[in-house]
Amino acid sequence: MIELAGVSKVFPTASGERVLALHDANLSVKAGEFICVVGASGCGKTTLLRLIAGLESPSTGTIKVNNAIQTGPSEKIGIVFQDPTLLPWRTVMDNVMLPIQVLKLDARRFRDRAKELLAIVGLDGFANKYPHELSGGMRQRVAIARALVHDPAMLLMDEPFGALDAMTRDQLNLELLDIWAKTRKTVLLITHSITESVFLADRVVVMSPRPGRVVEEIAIELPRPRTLDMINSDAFGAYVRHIRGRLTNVPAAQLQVAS
Amino acid sequence: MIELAGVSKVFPTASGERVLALHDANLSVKAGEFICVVGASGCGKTTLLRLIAGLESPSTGTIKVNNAIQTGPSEKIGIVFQDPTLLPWRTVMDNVMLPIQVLKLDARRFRDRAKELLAIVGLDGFANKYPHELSGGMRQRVAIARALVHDPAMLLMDEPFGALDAMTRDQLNLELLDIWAKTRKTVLLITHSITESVFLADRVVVMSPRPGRVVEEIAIELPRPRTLDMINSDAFGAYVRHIRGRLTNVPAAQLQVAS
Amino acid sequence: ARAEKLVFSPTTTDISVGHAAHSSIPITTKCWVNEGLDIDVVGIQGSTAGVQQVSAKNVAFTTVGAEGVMMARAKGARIKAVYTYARSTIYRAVALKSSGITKTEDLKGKTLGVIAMSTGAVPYGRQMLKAAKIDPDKDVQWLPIGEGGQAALGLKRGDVAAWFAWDTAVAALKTQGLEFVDIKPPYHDALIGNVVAVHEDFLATHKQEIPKLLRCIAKATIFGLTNAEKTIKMHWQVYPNTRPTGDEAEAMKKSLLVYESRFAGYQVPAGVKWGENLASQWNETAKLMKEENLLPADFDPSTSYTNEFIEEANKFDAKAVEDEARK
Amino acid sequence: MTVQASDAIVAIDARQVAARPRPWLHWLDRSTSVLFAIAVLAYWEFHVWYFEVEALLLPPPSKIVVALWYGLESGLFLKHLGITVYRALSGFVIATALGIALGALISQFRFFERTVYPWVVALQTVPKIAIAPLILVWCGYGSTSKIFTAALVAFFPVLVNTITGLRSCEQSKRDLMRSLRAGRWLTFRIVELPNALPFIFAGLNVALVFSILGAIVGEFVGSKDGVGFLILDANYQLDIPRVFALLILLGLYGVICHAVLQFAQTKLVFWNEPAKVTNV
Amino acid sequence: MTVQASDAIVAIDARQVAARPRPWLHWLDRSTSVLFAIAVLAYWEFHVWYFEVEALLLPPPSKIVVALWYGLESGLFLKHLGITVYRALSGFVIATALGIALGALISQFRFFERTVYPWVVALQTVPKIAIAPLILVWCGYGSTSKIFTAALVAFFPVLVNTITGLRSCEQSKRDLMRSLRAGRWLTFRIVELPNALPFIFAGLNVALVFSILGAIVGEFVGSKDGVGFLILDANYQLDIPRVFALLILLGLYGVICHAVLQFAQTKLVFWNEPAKVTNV
Ligand SMILES: Nc1ncnc2c1ncn2[C@@H]1O[C@H](COP(=O)(O)OP(=O)(O)OP(=O)(O)O)[C@@H](O)[C@H]1O
Ligand SMILES: Nc1ncnc2c1ncn2[C@@H]1O[C@H](COP(=O)(O)OP(=O)(O)OP(=O)(O)O)[C@@H](O)[C@H]1O
Ligand SMILES: [Mg+2]
Ligand SMILES: [Mg+2]
Repeated sequence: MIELAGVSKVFPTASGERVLALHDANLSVKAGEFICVVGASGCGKTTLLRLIAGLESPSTGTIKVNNAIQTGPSEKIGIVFQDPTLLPWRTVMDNVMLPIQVLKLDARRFRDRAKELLAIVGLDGFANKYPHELSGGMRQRVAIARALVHDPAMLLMDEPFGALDAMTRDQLNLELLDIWAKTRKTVLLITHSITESVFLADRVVVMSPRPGRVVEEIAIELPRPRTLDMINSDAFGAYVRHIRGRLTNVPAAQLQVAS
Repeated sequence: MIELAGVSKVFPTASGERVLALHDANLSVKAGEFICVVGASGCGKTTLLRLIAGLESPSTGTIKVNNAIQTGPSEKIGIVFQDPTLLPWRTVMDNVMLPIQVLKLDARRFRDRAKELLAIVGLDGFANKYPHELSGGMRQRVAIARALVHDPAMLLMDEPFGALDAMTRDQLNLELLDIWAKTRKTVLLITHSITESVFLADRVVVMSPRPGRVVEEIAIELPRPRTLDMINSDAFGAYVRHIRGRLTNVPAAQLQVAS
Repeated sequence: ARAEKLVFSPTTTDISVGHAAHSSIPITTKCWVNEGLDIDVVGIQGSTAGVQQVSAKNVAFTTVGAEGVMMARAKGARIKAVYTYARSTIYRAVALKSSGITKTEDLKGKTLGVIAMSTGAVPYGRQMLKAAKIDPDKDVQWLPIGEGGQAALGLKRGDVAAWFAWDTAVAALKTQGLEFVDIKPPYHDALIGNVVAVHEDFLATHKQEIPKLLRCIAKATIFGLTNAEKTIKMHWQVYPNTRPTGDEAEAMKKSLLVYESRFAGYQVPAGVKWGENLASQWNETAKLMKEENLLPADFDPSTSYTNEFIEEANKFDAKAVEDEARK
Repeated sequence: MTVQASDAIVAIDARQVAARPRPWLHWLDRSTSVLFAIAVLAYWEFHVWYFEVEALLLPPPSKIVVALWYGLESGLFLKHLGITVYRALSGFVIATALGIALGALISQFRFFERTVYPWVVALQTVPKIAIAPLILVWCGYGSTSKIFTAALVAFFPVLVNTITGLRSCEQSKRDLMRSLRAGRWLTFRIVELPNALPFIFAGLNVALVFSILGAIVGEFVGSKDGVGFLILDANYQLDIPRVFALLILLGLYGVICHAVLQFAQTKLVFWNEPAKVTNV
Repeated sequence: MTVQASDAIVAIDARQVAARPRPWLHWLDRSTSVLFAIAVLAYWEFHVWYFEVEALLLPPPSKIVVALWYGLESGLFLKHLGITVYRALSGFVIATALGIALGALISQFRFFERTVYPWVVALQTVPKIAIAPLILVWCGYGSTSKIFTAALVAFFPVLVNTITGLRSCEQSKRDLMRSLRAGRWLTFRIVELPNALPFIFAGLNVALVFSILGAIVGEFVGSKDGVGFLILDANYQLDIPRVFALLILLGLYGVICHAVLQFAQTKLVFWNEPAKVTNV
């Protein structure tokens, strides 16, 4: 489904230096797989996601999606950006319906789905509110509903639950797993919570700090469907400790710049 | 230091309803205390913080800061907003130096302090970068450095570590406790991580979902200085479980609107 | 002591050869300088602006139509004419030769062009029609078509049958090869033309300077009337932009048309002094204005002008000027 | 939406809470503009009287009011004002449509930016009065030529603001649309245009005022009706109070238009949260 | 900043990576505007020749070029253009300073919004040509009156855009300043003004073009030099090719000014990330 081979990304900056955000990333994701990406802040996770989404082009290396070289975004991908990126002049409902409108799908049919999704993310009463009338976490949940509404085959999520409280987060984790189990989407989810990554993923991708590299891929062989009490199991704890170890062991290199 | 008595906050919305974001909140914070606030997404935490900061005025009730009725913001308060709110036309350093400039403090002296703070939040190489050249978590860290630079007596932080990975987060938790121990600031910190709240706070304030109310205040009587391995202690676990219980027990009421 | 700087404003921004007598000639012959005057010639768009400038005392002298002076006085402006330099009205009615129109009567039922509805050409035209028993409100249509190229086109395309304008504007079209017939009312020559006007306060305080300025205009008029080509070349020198494009002969031919359109009206009839204000002309013009409701019925035209400087202004040797011009 | 508030909560009325403490102060604030206008006019009258300014240059307000009254009473002013307003507003509407459309093309297609934009800028630098006679020849002597001039003058502010506004769209919003493979047109309609609205409104504000100038310039060049004609005519007759009366009428029209547009803006660009007035 | 990149990393050059694949296409793109201009002029020439358009109405480019050449060669055009440009730019600078200053006052103080703003709008609706004689009376017949007219015309777009821009500042940025008890002036300087820059630049773009119009209107009313004077003069002599030559000169000036301003904008408003051009 997704194939990254030797992908690097260099950003020019205003001060003239070039920042190497991603260095020689290799990754291969099978269709229907649930991948979580963890790594230090600023290590290039968002960059990786944007490259896969086709929103950024790699400086070197190749990205293949569905066995074809990635040349640009695809409407088959649903993205949750790190920022909610809602349109302030649209109500919550209209924001969620945006993909339906853009993809020219049947608005009436999908409106019910949008309502359902809003209910799932706990915003049933808020369909007619405007983004500036919502709290930070509520905005993020609108963005999640929007990414799901057109039922894309692939989901790219950049810290989708970052602004949510533990309870809501657990609940949405379960909902996401539920949706995934039913529709077998390919999911790539960036998270800062190691627990979350183990709980959700088939495979956790650990990235090193700058310049971002994939340092390890850990297959999580916990049974499915996953339940919240698995978190207290020994196997779970072992995964978490392993990943935490991988993350802390990597020496936090200085910023890599190519002058 | 901070005294809230019967504070409510009603927001008008575009659809004509009025949303009750905070209902009859009572809270009293002593000088030098470290308070953490937890609660479901959208329960009114940000509203509470903005009321205390003097950025919003209560619909009913009174707020006293330093024994005087709160009438507006004070420069003695450092705020980390839920959004980083950086000025895009300023470099990281100039963003951090903003309070110094506004408060007309000695720029030369504080520049060193700003550098130190940037080092603490792990951004030493980034002083001359612009916000759009940073990752989400990096931006949030700039905002933290900015809130600390003028050494305010009180800190109000709205999910300051929400966009950070577990490692960076742990490290910054320790740094914050260190600063707090040295300067004895009054701190009110909103977080979604129950663990974090127990780890940091003297007292954890638990809020109910809409309309937001303070349902319980839990004094955390763990010894100081706190260390990361305390997290695995039984006492710590008990606090976490207790708070989690309080959060899940509160029935998630429907949105409260006063038509 | 250096002479006071005095501004002389013709009320047009286009100081053509037609205006040479109060611009390029006295400048080139150094007449004003020799008289001890420091004169700055600045064109101003429109007679109203000219009158306003004189009222504000920014401008010492302005050249306006006599009717402008009278209307200004009727509105309380303290402005007086001191010298009539264009002996008869500058307004003209013309039709294309090809149109077959020759007299006022032919205009009945036609669409008539004017430069703008708010010009002296309109009352001139309305009176002319009335004199020929044509109702200017019912029997004809008025159409403001401006001047220059658009007027030429309006005439050529037949949008308008005739055009009511002023002399230099008509001349400008003649330079483009349009051939006109003039349609004149019988009283055309009885109407006064353009005058030099000053503020009453200025009149009182500059009794020395005014005749000196006027004398130079009188001398320059003789100069111009005597030698057209020399005048035109002098004017090109001072105002190079007024030289028409084309070779020397062609440019001269075009400039001559403009020259003649004005200078023809500068010649004084026998027995009349240079610049002398004639009561008959002022009265005739005032009558026309009153009939068009542009002046109150009780307006006394004789307050609008003074001949007190004419004697002084005519104290020069006309022969010597003619000789200089012929050199 | 379900309303499940307890009685206690319903009792909290945001409007009551935000009650104004001193109503007379509020009233004073509202009437500032009127009081200020009166003060300006009073000084004007005094100035003219005290410094004996010629009525030909600057008539006193009292005389202007008289002229205004006569003009209005006879119906002459309103008739001609109607004509001019019709021309100006027609020009404004055309300018708005054209400005937004061309602004969209220029901001979307490099080709238009390279080819059409320089010509538009050059055309704008050409003084309208200089080409007004040509416009007269092309569009005839009727209202069309005046509408054309009005549109020509009003067009540029709309265009420039539209282009700047469309370009000022944040990359994140564009990325959102790109991620859905939204075409140029959808991106424009759904994201860029609403995003540009504050800019466009600034342009419209300028355009609305300039459209009246354009119409009047057109009327100055060749017209027998409209406020421009009346001004020229009064000016020719040296009836300066009347000229000022007409100018004041135009000014009033401008202020009213401006107010209407401001109102429309607050309704349409509602999400651009207004600055909370703190301690004025 | 510490550079610790490995050799392999240094070798990655973003510029190399983003190499243009077909340089001739790039060249073609750059020269589009020139090619288009040539096409327009060619058609113009053909049109005039084919439809036998009166030279009075629309002279062919060939004749205009000849007129332009004569005017430039004699030095006449450049001398007068210099005068007009001086007036226009002076007016533009004054308009910019005044527009931003007054815009700041109006957006900051309710008092100014209530009192001064309506008068400004009303004043703008007044046709400049109608009050040009008055300006002449106040400012004299020298350059001052032309600079004044230029400033008057250019001022309004700057003002409106400044006000809109200052008001469009996000509440979150204002809150940041409020939380530091920053005074009005600091908030203005540190947050609102930079935030308003894209708007102000749009206003400046319009103002720059309109300042030249203002200067020319001033010159039309009373002047003995400047391009406005030359245009009137050529017009009077029915030397229409020369009129067009002068108009083209003005257009060129406008395009150059515009380009300079655009360049300044990209340098100053660097954080307004430009739209990534995808598939043009
Ligand atoms: N547009 C850009 N210009 C310059 N540098 C950039 C740009 N975008 C990202 N970077 C740099 O690339 C690196 C990786 O950024 P990225 O956003 O991918 O990090 P991240 O892993 O998503 O971090 P976080 O968890 O904090 O969101 C950072 O050092 C950042 O400074
Ligand atoms: N400006 C506003 N207008 C209308 N409603 C608002 C406004 N601000 C907040 N609210 C409402 O008030 C409630 C509380 O919002 P608040 O931002 O305080 O929540 P929060 O606890 O900070 O949530 P989160 O954890 O998601 O940030 C929400 O229901 C929100 O919809
Ligand atoms: Mg990121
Ligand atoms: Mg919040």
